[in-house]
Amino acid sequence: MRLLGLKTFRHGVHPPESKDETSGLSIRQFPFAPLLIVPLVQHMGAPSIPVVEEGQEVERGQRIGRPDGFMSVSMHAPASGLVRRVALAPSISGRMVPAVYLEPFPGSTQEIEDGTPCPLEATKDEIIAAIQDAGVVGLGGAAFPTHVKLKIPDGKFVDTLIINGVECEPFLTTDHRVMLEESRDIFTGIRYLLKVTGAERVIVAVEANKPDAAEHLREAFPSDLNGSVEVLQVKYPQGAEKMLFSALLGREVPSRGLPLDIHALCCNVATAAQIGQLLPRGRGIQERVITVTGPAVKRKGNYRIPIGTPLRFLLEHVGVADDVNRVFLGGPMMGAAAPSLEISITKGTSGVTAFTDTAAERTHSPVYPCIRCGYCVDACPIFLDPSMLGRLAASEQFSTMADEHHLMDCFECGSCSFVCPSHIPLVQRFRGAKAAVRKSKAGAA
Amino acid sequence: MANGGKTLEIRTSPHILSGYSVDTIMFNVVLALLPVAGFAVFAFGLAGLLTLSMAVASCVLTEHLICRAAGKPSTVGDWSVTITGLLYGLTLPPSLPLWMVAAGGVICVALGKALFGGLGYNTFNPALVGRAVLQAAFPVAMTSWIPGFAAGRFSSVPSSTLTLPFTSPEYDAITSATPLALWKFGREATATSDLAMGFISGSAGETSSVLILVGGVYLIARNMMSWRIPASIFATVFVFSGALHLVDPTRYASPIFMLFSGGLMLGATFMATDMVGSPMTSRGCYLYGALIGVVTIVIRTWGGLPEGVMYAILLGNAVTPHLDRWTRPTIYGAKGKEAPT
Amino acid sequence: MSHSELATAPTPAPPSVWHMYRAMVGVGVFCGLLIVSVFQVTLPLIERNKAEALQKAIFQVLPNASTSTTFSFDVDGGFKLLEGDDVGQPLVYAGYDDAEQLVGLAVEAQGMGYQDVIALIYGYSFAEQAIIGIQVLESKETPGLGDKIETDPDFLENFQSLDVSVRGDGSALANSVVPVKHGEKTEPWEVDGITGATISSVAIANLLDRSAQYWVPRIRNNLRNFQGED
Amino acid sequence: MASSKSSTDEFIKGLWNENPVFVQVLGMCPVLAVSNTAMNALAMGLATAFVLIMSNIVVSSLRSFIPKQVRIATYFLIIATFVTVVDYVIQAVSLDLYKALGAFISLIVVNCLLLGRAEAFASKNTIARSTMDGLGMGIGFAFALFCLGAVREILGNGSLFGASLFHDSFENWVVMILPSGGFFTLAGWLLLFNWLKQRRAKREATTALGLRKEVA
Amino acid sequence: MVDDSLWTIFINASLVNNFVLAYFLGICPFLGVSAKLETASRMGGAVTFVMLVSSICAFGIQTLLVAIDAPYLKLIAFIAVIASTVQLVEMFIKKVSPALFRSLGIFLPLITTNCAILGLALFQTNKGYSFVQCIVYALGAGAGFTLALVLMAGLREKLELAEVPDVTRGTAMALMIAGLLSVTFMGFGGLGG
Repeated sequence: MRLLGLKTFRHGVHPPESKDETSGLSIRQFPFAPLLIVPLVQHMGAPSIPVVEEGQEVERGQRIGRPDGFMSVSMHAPASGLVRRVALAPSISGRMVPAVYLEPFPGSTQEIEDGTPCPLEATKDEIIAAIQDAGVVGLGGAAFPTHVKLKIPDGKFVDTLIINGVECEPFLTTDHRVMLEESRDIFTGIRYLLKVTGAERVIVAVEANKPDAAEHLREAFPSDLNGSVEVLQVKYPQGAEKMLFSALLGREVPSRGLPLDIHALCCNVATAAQIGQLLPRGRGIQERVITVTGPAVKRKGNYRIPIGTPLRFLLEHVGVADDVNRVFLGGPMMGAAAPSLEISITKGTSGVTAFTDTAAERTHSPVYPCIRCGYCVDACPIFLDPSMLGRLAASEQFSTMADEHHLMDCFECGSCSFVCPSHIPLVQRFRGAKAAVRKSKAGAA
Repeated sequence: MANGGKTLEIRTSPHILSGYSVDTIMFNVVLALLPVAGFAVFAFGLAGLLTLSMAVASCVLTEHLICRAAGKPSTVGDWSVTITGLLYGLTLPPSLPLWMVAAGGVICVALGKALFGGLGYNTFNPALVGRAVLQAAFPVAMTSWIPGFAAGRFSSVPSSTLTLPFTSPEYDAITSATPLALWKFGREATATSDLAMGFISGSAGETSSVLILVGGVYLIARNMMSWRIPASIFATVFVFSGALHLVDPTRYASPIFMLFSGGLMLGATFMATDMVGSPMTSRGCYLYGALIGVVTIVIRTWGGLPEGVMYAILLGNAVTPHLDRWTRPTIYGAKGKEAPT
Repeated sequence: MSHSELATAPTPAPPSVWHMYRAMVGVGVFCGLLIVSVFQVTLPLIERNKAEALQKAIFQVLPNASTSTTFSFDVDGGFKLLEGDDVGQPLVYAGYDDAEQLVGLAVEAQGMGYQDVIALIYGYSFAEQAIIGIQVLESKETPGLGDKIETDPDFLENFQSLDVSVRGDGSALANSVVPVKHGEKTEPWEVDGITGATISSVAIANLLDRSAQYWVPRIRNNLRNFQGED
Repeated sequence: MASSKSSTDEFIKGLWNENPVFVQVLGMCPVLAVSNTAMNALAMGLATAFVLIMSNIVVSSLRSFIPKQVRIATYFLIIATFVTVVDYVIQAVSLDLYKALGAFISLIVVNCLLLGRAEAFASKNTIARSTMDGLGMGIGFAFALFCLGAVREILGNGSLFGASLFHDSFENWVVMILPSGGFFTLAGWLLLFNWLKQRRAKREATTALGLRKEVA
Repeated sequence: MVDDSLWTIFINASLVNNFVLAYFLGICPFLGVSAKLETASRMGGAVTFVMLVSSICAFGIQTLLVAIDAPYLKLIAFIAVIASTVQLVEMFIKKVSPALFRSLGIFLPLITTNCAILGLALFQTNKGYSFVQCIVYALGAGAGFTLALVLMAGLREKLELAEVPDVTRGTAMALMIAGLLSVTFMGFGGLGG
């Protein structure tokens, strides 16, 4: 769909972008924390099985966890050091998860040893295995194991590969910087992805608020690759996979279906960069680029941060305001609030945003009854009726929500809550309702 | 650590808000209505001022007292009841006895709003509920109009205004007919410039179309009002009455006259757009506006009453749940084939 | 069926057809007798009430009349004295004064008002060639507004002498009865409306016009029907 | 089956606790349609009460005579008969009243209250009890109608039973005698009843709580 | 002598003098079956259908009663005919369309005690309508009944999710909505005049 010259999807919202403060800052290396806590669940799927023991010394890049089945990936040591413990650690979800407590050796180098490379000439299955072994997951935030997505079942095919450099989430500039600084890796990654998926062409999607990135990628676009860089209108949630498909291809993923059903595949630009970086060198993910920002952060910036860095160390290092009271992993629209500062950075963390009390609008806004203004209806990119869903949720009619109002199609982008003038915590209600529906379904099955 | 012993707040995303709030929206509607109210006072003098003040005061007080009686915090602060009061006052004949104004104000808020659960659940526009009940209760008083811009309007009030509670008003000999009544019962058309500028008799707030439009444009520009509803009403009224006018200009008034006379401007701009009672989908808004436009013209042309905007909007309110249901958009991905689950 | 039976027989046998017939016919006979006897007793009373009400209305609209006679109208045969139940024929009522002279005719008319049908009876005076009185028989007009057609003295004054003279050739009214705005009545065939109850007053004028257009020429052309027989 | 109840109880229940209008919300058509004046309301109420009592008596006296299969038909027949009787009697007594009540006298036939009492009570109880039940329900119905009619007439016409209550300058609330006024008035009475009921329930709850506390 | 045009009759029966909102006929189903839109619209359909059939029957009966000069049997005859019409319609639908029967079935017995049906028969007789006028009158009344019921159901479904005060919940609120709808329908006054 095209509006005012630039492609986009229908509905959506325009939150303040707040990206200017970090978009110009180059990626900087982040120091090691005195203790790194590497959770063995950083992805969707089964936890990795630890292959190290307490007291064992590990090399930076060494595998410390192996995948438990296909729906799982490897973990690698982010630093050379001593395994203090293999025990439970707090996670963003509030639950305790198994983790490896790693104490880096003082002066541990940030240089990385190469492993066995996986060349572009390898077979599809070899590349997929290499991606799983490198521990690659979707770095956009969902942390879905990438190799699972790339395993195309018999009878299905992909004609278009979309590389998602939209980064519509306010405050975050991770992908922006990656596109500017790691374009070579991105295109290498794309070659691997094209090979594995068999797609005919690739589209790199960039939002119009990053003209420098789009320009840079266009210039760097290898002439032998069939594809293009598309600039999209600035609108949230343009970066959601489904929105990209409808904006770029005019195709809609069937309700509760997969992108494969419309012969498309979407991969985050940072994920592509990681694949391009790691596979030729036979390495695993040990660190990632994260935007540390928000009104409460003193030294905002884009940092390459070792996986497992505790949030407390990270914030102390960049400095935060005294009255900070909310920290999210991710951006303010879809990011999850950190339950404590003891949790650590994982592969799925694209940003850390800290707010002070005064900037925290929602804390002080009174909740009014729904006045049926319809803002949410005009915002929902899935064309749901959040107002109705919200009222149904308030009276706990969860099955009606799921059966008649497509509750399960909501992907919690937060657009409805953002625009709601009554400040009704719609997304929160939908999450609760979804959990209740899943529970009752599980109970019934 | 920098944040000391402070605990982190855990709330679910999104963590930022658009900055729109019910009370800011409502307050802006009040702002947009102020010029209209000001003109009403200018045109009808003391009578207009007293009518509007009494309307607002009775509505606000009723809401406050009902909240108190129900043991809840007063909801007067969200400004919505002020809008109700202002709109209600603007729809009244400026010479209406003040006791009737007050009684209607109580009906607006009690019957139109509080008994259904208050803000957000008032299916019918409360201001129009009050006015419709008053119209049914006191048909004579509700159709007795005084001309605007009368000499001495700032120093005296019509004899009817200060009628003792529960007694019948006495009218001076100065009552005059509205442009719609003049047309309906005498086929006399009023000059368009008089209509647009408000040099006519009628309800307090229906006299100045220009100021009403200014208020509407302000709200639309701030995205606090659906432009689709008034646009659809105006378009429907224009096309429908225009077609009739082409058929027989002596029987059917011109579309311009239809647009600018009576309560159409005020109703279409400020009452039909009341968020609670209007559809939420865009297609629903178009249909809702078309329905209001058609019903208005039908009542004005063939019905017994000279004006039908109020009834048309109330009917629109009643149909809204169905419009919302029928125009519910197809969700993303429902068009494609259903994937195996 | 009593409870003891229910208790002893959990599945009671269905009653015989005879029982059902007996019950239906028995109740039917009882009801029939009751209705017919009540009908017989009340019928004369009801007839008398109706006749009185009609009489009252006729004398109301024909103030000088002291007796009245009912005529039925047949398109071919003109007006005839009503004999028995002449069902289906429209009726008019002739009023006579003490000297048994014809004063005028009372005619029933109806038309759509604001809410529902308005039915009325009006008196037509031969001498004045005018409607000299109306009486609303049935109306659901808005109380306090539309029902002024029954109470408003200014409005009722219209019908003390409303011109319905016929054209020279006797085919139609010379002037249609037309409603005008309150205070603008200039001609005797105009009806001065009620402010605020325009619909209802216009409805009265229109229904009178329609009825008079039909009846007055016919009455005048058959004048002898009413005079000849008495 | 209310075997432990006395006939007086049968009479009382219809007046208040099981009032057909305010509590059971039965027979709404006449309640709303002809309650625009107290006189009409009372006349309608009494007419309905009469039919109810008579049909209750007849139904209960014939209860062993009527087979189950044809009972509804016979009830309708009996009720329709008495309604016809009432219809003619009212016509004979006052034509004006008859006009005011209009077709609603005939519509007593389909008042759910009548068939309901015949089916639920008269067909299972003695003549004496059924009479008392009919009396109670009938008078309760008439009382409720009167409550509505009185409010509507006083506000809508400034009078009660046609007698002017206020000074001439009283402004009538015309809406009250219009159809919508009927809905609003009945809604108002129901609100009052709900409120009384809830207040009593709350008070009983607090008393019970208090007692429990004392015991504890 | 009734010369009302068919259009007038239709508008009158459906909007101006809506059976439910102006004549209070069929209030029981109006309050009873208006909680859900689906049942409301089905009920409306069923009532319209029965109205049409019984209107035709009532017209026949009236002609017959006039012929045999037995006006006192009017009421009994009407109610008997309506009750048996409903039974016949029920049997007929059951045989012809089981699907329709499943959706209308439970409402049909209720219709017998729906005063709107008897009211229609009585009114059309009082007004002395011709056969065609009766049919239009029945269709108008049915359309008006359905319209009122459907509007009511929509509003009640919407208010189902509202935080309605306890005192208002239930019949009182339904009556208030009905009153407001009735006020709204007053706007149609004079149409079709």
